[in-house]
Amino acid sequence: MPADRPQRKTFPWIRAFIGTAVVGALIVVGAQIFEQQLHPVKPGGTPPPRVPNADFPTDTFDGKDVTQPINYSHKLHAGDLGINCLYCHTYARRSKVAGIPPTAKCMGCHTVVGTEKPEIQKLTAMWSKGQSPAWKKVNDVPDFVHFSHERHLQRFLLNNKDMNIKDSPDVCAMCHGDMNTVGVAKKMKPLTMGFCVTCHEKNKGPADCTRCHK
Amino acid sequence: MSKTKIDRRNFLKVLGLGSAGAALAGCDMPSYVTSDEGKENIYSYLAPEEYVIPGIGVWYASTCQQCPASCGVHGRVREGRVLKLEGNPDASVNKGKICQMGQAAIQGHFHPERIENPLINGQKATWDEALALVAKKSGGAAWLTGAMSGHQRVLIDAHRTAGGNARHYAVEVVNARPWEDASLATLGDANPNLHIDKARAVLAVGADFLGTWGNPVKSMRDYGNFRSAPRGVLMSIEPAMSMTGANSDIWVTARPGSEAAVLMGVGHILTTKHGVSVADMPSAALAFADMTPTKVLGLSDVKEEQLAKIADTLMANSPSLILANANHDTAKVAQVLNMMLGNVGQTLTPSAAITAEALLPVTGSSKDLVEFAMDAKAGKISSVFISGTNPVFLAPSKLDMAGALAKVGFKVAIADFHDETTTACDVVLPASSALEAWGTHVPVDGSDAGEVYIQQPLMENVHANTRGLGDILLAVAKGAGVDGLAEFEDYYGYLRTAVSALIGSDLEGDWNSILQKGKAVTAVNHSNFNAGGDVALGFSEPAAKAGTLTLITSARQGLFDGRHANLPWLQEAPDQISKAVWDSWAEIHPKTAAKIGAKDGDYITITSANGSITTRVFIYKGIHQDAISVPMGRGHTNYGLYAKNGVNPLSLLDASSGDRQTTELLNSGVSVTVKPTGDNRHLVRLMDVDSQHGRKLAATITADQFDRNQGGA
Amino acid sequence: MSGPAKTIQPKTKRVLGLFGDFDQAFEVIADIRHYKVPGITVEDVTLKSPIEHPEIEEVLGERTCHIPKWSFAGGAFGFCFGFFFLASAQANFLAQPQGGKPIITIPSNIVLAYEMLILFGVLVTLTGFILGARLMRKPSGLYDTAISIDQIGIVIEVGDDEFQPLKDVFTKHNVIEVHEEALT
Amino acid sequence: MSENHQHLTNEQVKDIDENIAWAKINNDVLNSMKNPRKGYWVALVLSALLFGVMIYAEVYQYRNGMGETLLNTSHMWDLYISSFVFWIGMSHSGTLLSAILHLVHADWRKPIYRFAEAMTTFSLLTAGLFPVIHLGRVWNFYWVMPYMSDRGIWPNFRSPLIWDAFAITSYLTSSVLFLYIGMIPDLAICRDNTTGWRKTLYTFLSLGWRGDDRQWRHFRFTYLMIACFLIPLAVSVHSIVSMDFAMAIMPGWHVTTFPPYFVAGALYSGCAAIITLFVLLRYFFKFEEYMTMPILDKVCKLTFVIAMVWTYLNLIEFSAVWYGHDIPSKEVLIAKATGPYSIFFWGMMFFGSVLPFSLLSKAVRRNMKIMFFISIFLNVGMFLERWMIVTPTLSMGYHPQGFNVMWPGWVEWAMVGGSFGWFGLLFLVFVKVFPCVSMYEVKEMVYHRKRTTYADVDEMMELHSGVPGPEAQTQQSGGA
Amino acid sequence: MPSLLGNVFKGWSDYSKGIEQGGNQKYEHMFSMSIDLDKCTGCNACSTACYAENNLAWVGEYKFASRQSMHWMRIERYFDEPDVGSSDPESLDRGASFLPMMCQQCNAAPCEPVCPVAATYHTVDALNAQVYNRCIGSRYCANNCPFRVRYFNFYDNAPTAWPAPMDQGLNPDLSVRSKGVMEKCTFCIQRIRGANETAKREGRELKDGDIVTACQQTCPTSAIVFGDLLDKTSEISKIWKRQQVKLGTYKQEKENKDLRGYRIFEELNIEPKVLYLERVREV
Repeated sequence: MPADRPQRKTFPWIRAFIGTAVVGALIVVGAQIFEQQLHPVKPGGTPPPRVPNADFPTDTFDGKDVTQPINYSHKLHAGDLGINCLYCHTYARRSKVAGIPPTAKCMGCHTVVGTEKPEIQKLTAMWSKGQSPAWKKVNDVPDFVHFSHERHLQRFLLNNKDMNIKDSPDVCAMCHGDMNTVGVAKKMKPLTMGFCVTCHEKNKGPADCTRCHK
Repeated sequence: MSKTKIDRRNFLKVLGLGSAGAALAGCDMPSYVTSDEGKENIYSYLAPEEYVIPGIGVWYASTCQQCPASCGVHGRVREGRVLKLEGNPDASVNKGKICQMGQAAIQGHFHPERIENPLINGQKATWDEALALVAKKSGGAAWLTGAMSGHQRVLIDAHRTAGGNARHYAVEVVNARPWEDASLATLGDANPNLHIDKARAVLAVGADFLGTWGNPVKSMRDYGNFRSAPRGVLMSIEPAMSMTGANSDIWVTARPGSEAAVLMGVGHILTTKHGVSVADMPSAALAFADMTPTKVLGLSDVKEEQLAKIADTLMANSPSLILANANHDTAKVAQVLNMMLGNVGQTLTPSAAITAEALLPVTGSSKDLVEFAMDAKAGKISSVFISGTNPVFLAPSKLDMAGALAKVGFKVAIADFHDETTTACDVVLPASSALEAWGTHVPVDGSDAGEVYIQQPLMENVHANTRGLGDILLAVAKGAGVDGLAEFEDYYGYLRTAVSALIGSDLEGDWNSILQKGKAVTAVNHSNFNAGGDVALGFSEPAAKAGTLTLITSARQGLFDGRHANLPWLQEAPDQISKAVWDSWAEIHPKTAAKIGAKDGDYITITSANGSITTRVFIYKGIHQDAISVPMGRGHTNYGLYAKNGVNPLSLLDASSGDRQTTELLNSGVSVTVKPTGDNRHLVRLMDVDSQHGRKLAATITADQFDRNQGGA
Repeated sequence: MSGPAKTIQPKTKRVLGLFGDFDQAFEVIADIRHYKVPGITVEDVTLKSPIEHPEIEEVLGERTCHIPKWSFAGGAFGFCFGFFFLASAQANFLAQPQGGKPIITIPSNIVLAYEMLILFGVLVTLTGFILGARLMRKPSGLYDTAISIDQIGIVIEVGDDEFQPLKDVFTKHNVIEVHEEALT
Repeated sequence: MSENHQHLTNEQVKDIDENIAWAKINNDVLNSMKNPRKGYWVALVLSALLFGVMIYAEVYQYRNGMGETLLNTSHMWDLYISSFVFWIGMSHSGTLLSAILHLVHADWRKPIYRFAEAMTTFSLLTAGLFPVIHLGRVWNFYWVMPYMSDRGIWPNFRSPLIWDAFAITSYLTSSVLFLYIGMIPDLAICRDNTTGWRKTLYTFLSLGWRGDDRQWRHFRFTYLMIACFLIPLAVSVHSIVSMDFAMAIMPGWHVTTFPPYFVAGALYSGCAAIITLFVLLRYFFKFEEYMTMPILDKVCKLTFVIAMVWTYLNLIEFSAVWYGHDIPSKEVLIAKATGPYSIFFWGMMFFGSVLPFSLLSKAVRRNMKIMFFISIFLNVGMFLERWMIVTPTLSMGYHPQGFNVMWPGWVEWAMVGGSFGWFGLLFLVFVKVFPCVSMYEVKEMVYHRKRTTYADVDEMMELHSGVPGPEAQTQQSGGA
Repeated sequence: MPSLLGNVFKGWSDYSKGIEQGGNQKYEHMFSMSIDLDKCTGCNACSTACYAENNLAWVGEYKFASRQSMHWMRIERYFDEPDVGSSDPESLDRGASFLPMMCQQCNAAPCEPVCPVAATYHTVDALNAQVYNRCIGSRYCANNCPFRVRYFNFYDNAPTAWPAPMDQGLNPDLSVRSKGVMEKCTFCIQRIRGANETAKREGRELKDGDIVTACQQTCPTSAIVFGDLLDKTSEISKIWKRQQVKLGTYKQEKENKDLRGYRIFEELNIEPKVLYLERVREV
């Protein structure tokens, strides 16, 4: 019988399905990459700071470099000089916002210290003109999230029996990463809802939407 | 003192504007869009005081300027912005409560249509130019203001005396003038101290004390106690339902202008049926005897049983209080009844004004408005300062206020918004809002608290180039060469010294506590009633005969006399009675509607001798058949984007007619003719139903099954 | 699918006979059933038909089909999975949005589990169908488009000397054409 | 549609001409996929245009906000949800015809069930649009899906809307599979008779079908099982849709008889839609010999029966409300009949309950043109029914402050119209690409009927064919 | 989420029971409000205060006409009184009845179970919370609300409602709602949270009077009382006790008939938490 009937050759099932699988995989991977673009979360990363009675996610985030009106270095002040976070960001323990230190506080030292540096002269010029530098927000949450620095400091630092006020860098590092290592401030933790929720879950934080979303 | 000033300035430095602005991004964006780094700016303080913490609101005391009552308020300040006003518990006038107009002050403060720069003939100018011009041309200027008190008034008087003592016209169309007049005539005290809370029964005759009469917040606070056990009974007699009427247990509608007759009818029944003696007031007794129920019926359509019911309630619940503002006659009858029923001394006590007369309030009247127009027409006024009032809008068209102003040589407006008047003025000086300015105010309540309320800025000027009223007055006064002011560089300095003089202290310790409380307490001199003696009661029959329509320009809390028409919050707050928003309407009785053939939402043209307005009808039973009521406040021609709708019933009024003694416009009926234009548009209201459809929503309990003394519990 | 050979003889070729009249085909099968062809039993017969008619399968005798088992398994799994998936989701929901109501709400979960039952039932049935019917594999080459029109085909694997008698049976019941292919 | 007057005698009695050659069946169906009548293309363009309008409306609404629909504080739902329910209802036709009639061995379904199932699938796809476009924040619609996120939040599984999501997903999947599996043998036929991309497509889809008895056997069981799954699913889907309302406390919605009422309504509108498409396809693809008068006749009778069921349930709903004497519900009922929406209410009653009586006349049942319009009116009635379920309740409710009358804005009407375009587009493309008459089953039908019409039934046949004899033919035509 | 099934079996007995059978959820507070209709003068102060406090957008005449307005606190006015009988057919012989209507924060709220994404739910303060950023705008909740007190952002109201510099007056303590989101009275949740934080800061329990809602604070006649029902000493719980109104029941048995307390639509068994005191009428 004629062996070359068209029906004899069969459809390449294997290839067809492998192809489909590959396309699907590509889509999934692409979505993942896109997601990464949106908020790159690297699990692991920096070693967790030493905060007793607390357990929190160690995800990190490599934020972009922001140019600030004054090239302020956290590494220098907090890291090398060892100034306590709460010395400048003193509002953090009393208000929902940590706040930028008032210019007067900067001038407290810089009327005498480092006056020759150009950045300091910039600051002094502004101070004498009575205007305050327009800092760029780095660590920000959406406007429908009402985060309170005060509550978190109380929980992890002030009411934490094993903690001393001078350990504040470790507590701040929970959400801001190790600021002692960076120069100009940089976003080092994802600060996404997943990040918050994981920590709230681990530390028995309030699980009530309206605590943060009002 | 200048030190405090610097600190305040620093404290008030506006910072972090981004935060509120960015809030507009709202929730529809995924978090990683709005929380992206480097998108928002954040400013730091320069050198804040230690109690200033971003993110935590601080409350500052000040004084509300939304209506002449001048309640004390607390303003919540955060990041240098005032966000919310609440009543000041230390202010004995309002004790921590304010009305919707006070709540809406914030919106006026942040309003996008504020005047930002001085204007000369409509052209932008600098302060120096403007003030120089004013100083040059405003010799012997008259003053046309709203109700005025405190040191602003002092400065104005100083300016007037310096320049030939021109007259100070104080214009308030919504006022208590008939009541004050009558009280002065009968009790010898223009502004007796009312104790609504102490009364067991209150009869209000055209005195809308829950709405706009006197200090509504004070009255409402007292009303709250009045209603709590033992519960008092509220009655009112009026042609069209007011807010007071809407809360009355017994509401009697009378033909416009016949309220005095009704009250006399009540007196008649009190004397005849209940045998209350009026021996010491023979002519009053005569008047009562003359006003028989049948006569009352003929005059006012009020039936005898209604009169009897009122009289019985007054007798049953003593002490009572009878308030009347319909017109002079009515108010007089009311006071006579108060004396007869022995309310004087119990619910009416002598007022106690502060000793510093110079600060006492100038209560406005519409009489001044009329007279200003007359004088201006007669060319008696060379130049005038206009502040806190809008004569062109308020004046009936017959007065031709625009024309009158044209006759005035030089006109200076001190205003924070453009309105019909500022456009007619040569120079406009931009005043900062009441929440940005210093000032002192003396409330118009007769209480013996002796309080002078401090108005202090709650934040830095929104528009840098505006100045507080006080500062402007000071500058003007200086320009006019008033002596003794040179030492003060600004009004704050003047005020501080003035207040220290007032309370006789150098203020070193007290000033902060004064600012905290928002008031300075000073000495008062107590007066006494010189009651007794005969009172002649007159009654002039209303011009409008039965069957003809009389226009009532009712005032409502909210837009008030029209000064708040540019505040969307108040435009959108439904009217208390008709629940209509954003537009004017005319209230008529169903029978009247049937007569003129109008149904809900029909446009009708209301025509008086002085012109005509066209608006939609709202048909309900809370109005007399011979009355048509158009609430005032809307119908601005030049008051910004939000005040375009509606009509202005004041324009129809007849300046010459009006109350016999006080010639007050507000309650003067003007007879009108009405006819539908034929077109109809649904009147925009909060709710189109007036009935509860049998649902138990606003449930009621009848007084007989209600335990009056337990307060229902 | 061809059953175990009843004879020792090795099967060498596969034969397809096409018939126009279905009754003829039935009779061929009937013959085979009555062992008219030595060494060939009805289990060896594969029928290729354009339509589904239960009658013929009766002739072919009982042949297995496990679809119902598949469906049952799928449905059962779907229900349990559905219920516990929802329950665990509710139990792990951070903000328990229940206002004093039970957190794991039986009635609603039953409704949803019911839907899952059907969904998984259908899906697993489909899988069972594809596997059981040996779809999506390399089929025997013996196929003719005529089968998809109106002819019925009988496929039988035969040994060398069974071929002729079978062909005779075919021709007796006037077969239209006969294809054959060698088994490799 | 006038060539159906050729051989009337045949058409009066026979669902199909048994002597038709099987090759002809193949050719007719395969040709239908190549060259339809002009009307087909007209319909296609029309649908495309309507769909375009829908796209425009959606973009407009997305830009300016939901307010453009003139919805308001009392009327939070309106035409969108009505159309959602309407389209879900449509989808029940396929299940009815293929699954239920399959189980009861009504073989006259065979020529027409294919497009009915296609209708099921595509009206589901259409219905699925509405819950999405009526969302205030469309871009977050996927939050109703129970997926695991690092935020630790889930949908609220107590919400009937979530039940909808589940039910519709499973219904869509199942009905697509049902449609597909039933099509496999036909796809094999197409595979054998086409070339080019079509061949590739059909080869892929027919999964290597060879018509072995093993394949047929498994096929039969699979088809049966899925049919069994599908019937309860269809019922559950529409009762869940009805729970969107019945679970609410609003007067006029909180009605216990809603689930059966909705299901009946669904079958009703489904049947009506089948008639419409029956007429259209018969015309487009010259299917006069397969979609015959007697079959239409049977469908019409079926429609009439269901219409009566629906009417009955409608009436008991009214009486339940009336004698239940819950004042707000009663007010809503009265408002329906007398209020601003009364004209639509009575329109629904007429089209839904009165018009079906015309189906009692044989002349009407067998007149294509008339049936076409009647079926459309029946569906108008059913659309009004859904609208009258949603809107009057919202215009009354409990709280007098919320009483108001609201008329949909152009956006909503555009969306509703556009949904028909979207449905038409999908359906017409489908019938062009896939055989919309089941060839192999028509063959079975012919095969069995032929045997029964012959006198000499051999014992094998007597043993195995469950098909009734010739004289049973005529009374069998009541639908199984 | 770790331990998916673990929680189910661990907490099954809790999770499958409601609060009335000692189920999972324990209330920390139960905030409630009472409004004395005999004191309410319908002056709108509360309504405007709510606009100022809660960033409510005003919508203008056109949108108001199509009933798309945003007043969380609305004052309704009725002229008929079923309980007292109709007034004089010719003209009214008594005033109107005013009814402040806001979200009643029902304990068995019909809006909660129907939200597909759990954007509205019951907090541990027994508040009927609305999470704006979770809401997808299916509007089912509003359909199911017998009080019609849920308001939907049909448009992006912010730009028209707060033209610069009006946006400087926005309250930063709560979000500005954007297009497509449902919103409603929250009992001033930002004030509640604020008071909570102050109490924590001072290391004490929340006490009666710490929390004052905007409407209560401004109400000139003090008709509104707000507080925590679980705190037996609070004024609000005294009022509920005095009025002999029980929260969980839909049929109140009272001894003396002069008690004025009632809840609107309590017969629907939705447990509203706003207690109204009847208006008194002299007849």
